[in-house]
Amino acid sequence: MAIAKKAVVWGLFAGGGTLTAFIYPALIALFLLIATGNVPAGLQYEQIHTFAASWVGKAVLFIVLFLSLWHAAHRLRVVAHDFGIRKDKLIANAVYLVATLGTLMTAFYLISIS
Amino acid sequence: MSRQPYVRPISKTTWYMRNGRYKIYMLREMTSFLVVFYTFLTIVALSTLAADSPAAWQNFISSQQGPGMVVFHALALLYFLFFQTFPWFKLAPKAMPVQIGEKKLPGSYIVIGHYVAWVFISAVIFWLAGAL
Amino acid sequence: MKHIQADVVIVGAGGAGLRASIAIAEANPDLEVALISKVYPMRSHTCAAEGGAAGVKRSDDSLEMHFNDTVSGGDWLCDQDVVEYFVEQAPRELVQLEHWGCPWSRDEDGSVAVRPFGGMKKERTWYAADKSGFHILHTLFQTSLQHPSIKRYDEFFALDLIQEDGKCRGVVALEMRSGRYFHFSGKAVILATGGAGKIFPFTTNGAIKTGDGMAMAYRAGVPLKDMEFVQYHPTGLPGTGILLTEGCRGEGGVLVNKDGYRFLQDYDMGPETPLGKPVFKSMELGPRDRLSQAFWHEQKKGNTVETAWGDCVLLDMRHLGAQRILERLPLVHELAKSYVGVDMITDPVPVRPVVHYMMGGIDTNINGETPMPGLFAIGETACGSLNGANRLGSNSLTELLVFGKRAAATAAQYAADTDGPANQADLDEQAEAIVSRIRELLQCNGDETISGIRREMMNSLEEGAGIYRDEEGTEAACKKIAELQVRSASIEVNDKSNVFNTDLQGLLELQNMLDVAECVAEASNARKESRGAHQRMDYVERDDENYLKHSQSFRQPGERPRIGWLDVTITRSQPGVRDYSGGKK
Amino acid sequence: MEIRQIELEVMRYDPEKDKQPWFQQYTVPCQEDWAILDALNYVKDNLDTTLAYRWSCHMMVCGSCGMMVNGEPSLTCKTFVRDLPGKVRVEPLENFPIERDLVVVLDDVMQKLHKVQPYIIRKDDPPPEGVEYTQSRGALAKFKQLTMCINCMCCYSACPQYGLDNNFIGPAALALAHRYNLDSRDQGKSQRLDILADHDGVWDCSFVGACSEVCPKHVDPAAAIQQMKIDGALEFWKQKLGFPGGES
Ligand SMILES: Cc1cc2nc3c(=O)[nH]c(=O)nc-3n(C[C@H](O)[C@H](O)[C@H](O)COP(=O)(O)OP(=O)(O)OC[C@H]3O[C@@H](n4cnc5c(N)ncnc54)[C@H](O)[C@@H]3O)c2cc1C
Ligand code: SF4
Ligand code: F3S
Ligand code: FES
Repeated sequence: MAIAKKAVVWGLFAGGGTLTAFIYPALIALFLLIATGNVPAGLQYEQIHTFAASWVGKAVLFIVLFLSLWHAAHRLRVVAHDFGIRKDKLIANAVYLVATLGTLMTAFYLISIS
Repeated sequence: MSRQPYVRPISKTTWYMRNGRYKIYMLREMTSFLVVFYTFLTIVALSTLAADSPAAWQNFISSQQGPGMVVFHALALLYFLFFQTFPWFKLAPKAMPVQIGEKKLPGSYIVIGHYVAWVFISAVIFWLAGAL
Repeated sequence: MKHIQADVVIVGAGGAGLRASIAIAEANPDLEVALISKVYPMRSHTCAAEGGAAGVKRSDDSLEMHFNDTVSGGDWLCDQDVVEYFVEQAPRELVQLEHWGCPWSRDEDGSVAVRPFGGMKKERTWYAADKSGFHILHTLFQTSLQHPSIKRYDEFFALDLIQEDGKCRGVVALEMRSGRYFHFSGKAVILATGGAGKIFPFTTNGAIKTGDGMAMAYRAGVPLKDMEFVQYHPTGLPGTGILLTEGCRGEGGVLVNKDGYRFLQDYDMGPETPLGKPVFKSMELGPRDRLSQAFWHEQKKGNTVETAWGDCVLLDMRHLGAQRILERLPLVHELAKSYVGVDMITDPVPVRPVVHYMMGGIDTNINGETPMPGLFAIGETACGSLNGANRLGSNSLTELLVFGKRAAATAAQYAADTDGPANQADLDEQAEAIVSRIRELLQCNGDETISGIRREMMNSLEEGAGIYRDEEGTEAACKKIAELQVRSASIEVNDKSNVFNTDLQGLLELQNMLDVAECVAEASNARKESRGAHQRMDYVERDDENYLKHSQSFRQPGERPRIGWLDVTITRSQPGVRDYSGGKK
Repeated sequence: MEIRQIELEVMRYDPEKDKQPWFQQYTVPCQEDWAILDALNYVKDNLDTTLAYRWSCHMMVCGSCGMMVNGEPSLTCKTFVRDLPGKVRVEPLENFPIERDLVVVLDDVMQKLHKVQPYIIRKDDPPPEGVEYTQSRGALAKFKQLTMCINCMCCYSACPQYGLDNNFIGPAALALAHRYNLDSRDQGKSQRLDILADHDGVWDCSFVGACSEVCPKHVDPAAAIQQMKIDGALEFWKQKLGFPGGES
């Protein structure tokens, strides 16, 4: 017997969970600010573009989005299971595919920002 | 054979209705929908930056405004705090206990440490975003 | 009936049975061991032992001292060759447990810690907080899992022994979950079924301690030895009888009466020792028999505290402080809080003596051999005469290990040297007869009840064979038990189910208890002296001339048992005075 | 002592008579300091000798008296009448097949306890006979809490993942494995992780946490399992990257 590959996705899940717990409240709060019409200065096009174009910015954004995607993907797989959907293989393929797509999109957009 | 063990049926789809503990757990797990939502929302925002178009960014920002969105984000924030952030902090010492010498560091210290870090990180994000 | 063939059949999977099974599996993995237990192994009552296990550890201690403490503690009724072997093997066995993973408490330097115990001259009790027996049992159980030659039969109730030409050949057992009967054939049978405290109304013993093994051996013609010696533990919680370990006193807890006076000094165990500084073998660290007897006198003098559960004295631990109590005695702290609502950190706990341990049991020698070839016995169910007239606290757990291993070796050798039965058909017939007896029980009707007869048995023993005894009382108890034996034939088993029939099990256990109770009462009646745990008000002195002997109770179907006497083996310690004044006298 | 009447609603099932379980009512005059187990014993001795249930020690240490009390997996010798309403429902532990009345079938969990190799595994020789290992108090404190498990199986009864899929090794057995993994005398961690971190092992736990909430001995199997997930993930990479499977 050997350690299942789940070890890998679980690692991403745990890392992503910690990250979202720390960061997503602030992220949601920013969207809330935007929704109220008080767009903060840092979220003006110039500033945010500069940030996303920097290597640090790219790295931060990539890690956050990547881990969050995989965190959510793994949890959704469990949620499906908990709701009684017992096609685990299919569900796993679906959620991880979406996470992969999201990851690729993130990478593609980040690379294109210059 | 006289034995005939009785297996109590358990519903694969509604088992979590049985007690409050399970319901809270399910609510916790479903925060993943929010994570998906906000992650992709952010990716959409990135796409406008990638397109190198201030107008597209502005469009995106405008599309996110309005009372409906305020209510939605406010509720999402509360839900997320109470079912993802706080539980995650609460459970953190279980996954990574800290032992110094003979004594386990009380879990509450680790939890408090998480809250402090969280406030700090949030402050940094707001500061970066120019909201502070 | 299902037939199971094994080389060695072990009945009982407590500390003793598990230790023996591992010993056999280690020595010879080709020998098939059938390990039968009426409960899952980790439910065995060894789990309840709190205080610890004795074995010489410190350099200021010696085998000689452990020997002397044990022999004088046992009021010279110990077989001294047995004690010699025991003290010598004890440390090795305790280290063996350590190698198997037992979470013994540790000293600063990382070596195993030892604590003082009643009747001991030095700290030599190895402990794992106050759950020593629990950890020993689980360590043994978990260790046993790696041996495929040990086949477990959990929740099988052993009924009776099978014999051929006076040799033990196996045992019949009932599978509780199915109601099926199993015939276990073995070249050697080891009984490790534990004690029989449940014959008394107020005991630290669990529900399973009904003396089944003793009764099985007794019915098969094997004598029970020294049955008059029943140990009362001085500190049981009133109501439930839950034990507060001797470790409480070892750590420095003191016993006071209703006036807050440390009454033990009035009973030859003084002078008073400073609070929180216990002195070996004096005051609270006197032996159990003396402490329990002191309670009895205090009660007679009206010095006890009245509680909702009857008369008590108080165990005061407050001066130990919260930290020490919570670190060393977490379980008893919780038990006292839950069951009598007292927090021992802030208040003294009401306690009273409670039946705890049977010094007597199936007659065995140093090898665990009974007089019946092929039948062995170990643990509390056996009487290998280590404990004499009064067991020293913490010697029993070690006894399970030392003699569990030794008896296993003897039994394995015996099994290897012995041929199969000459006449299998005859054995099968015996097995059928045992099963028919049980089937008949199920057909009985009458208006007696299990709980009714049990209550009468307990009360008559408490009255007639309690802490203090006299002729009148023991006679009455003997008669009462004989009467109950007869009346128990008209108990109706209401439950007719084959599946997990605890009603039937209750009746079988009651019958076993009656057999054991009979021996306790008769042997108490026969021993006309006072020694250790056996105190006669009509014969207050120890009488070495006539009674430096083991009693043996032989069953005589339909009659009262015959009591025989057996010499005590003395090697180097002649009977002397038991001095518990801490050497002050 | 005060006597309080309790309506005890007990699940009954006799496979030789009943198609499915049903409830029987008993009125039990309880003393104020009684545990539910005492009430059951009262029923057994005075009202109905056919009631089947397991118990032995009556001191929270043998682990045999686990049952559902008002829907919560509990040790009945540790659950006191004084803390309960006047009507108490007692059922056999959930997530296990019912053998008879309050007695459940434990074969599955017994096998699981076996499967996780709960004994000291050594690569090096142990110290010679009669010589103990040294183990600092700190090293003992690392796994001490995990040795407290009495195998009452309340945690299995509380764990929905075990209820939904019995292949999951489950809380107590995993906690037991972790106990040995953390023991400074043991060297079998990587060998054990091969079993524990395989399918049906730690990954099937979704950290519901109910196991720890009901555990009468505060073993906290949920924590042990999460720690093992971290160990498993590290071990996975260690093996993938070809580090020798040493001890950490
Ligand atoms: C509360 C308490 C505290 C104690 N503290 C200490 C202490 O600190 N130090 C110390 O040295 N000693 C202590 N003792 C004494 C010691 O624990 C016991 O004497 C010892 O554990 C007995 O072990 P055993 O293996 O002989 O029997 P048990 O552990 O009682 O095991 C008996 C086994 O036999 C089986 N069995 C019985 N009848 C049948 C049957 N009919 N069919 C099949 N199987 C059967 C049972 O299932 C069980 O597995 C204490 C005792 C008690 C009660
Ligand atoms: S972990 Fe707790 S609940 Fe589970 S079996 Fe052990 S003691 Fe019982
Ligand atoms: S309840 Fe079950 S899912 Fe995990 S945390 Fe406990 S084992
Ligand atoms: S009866 Fe032993 S734990 Fe409850």
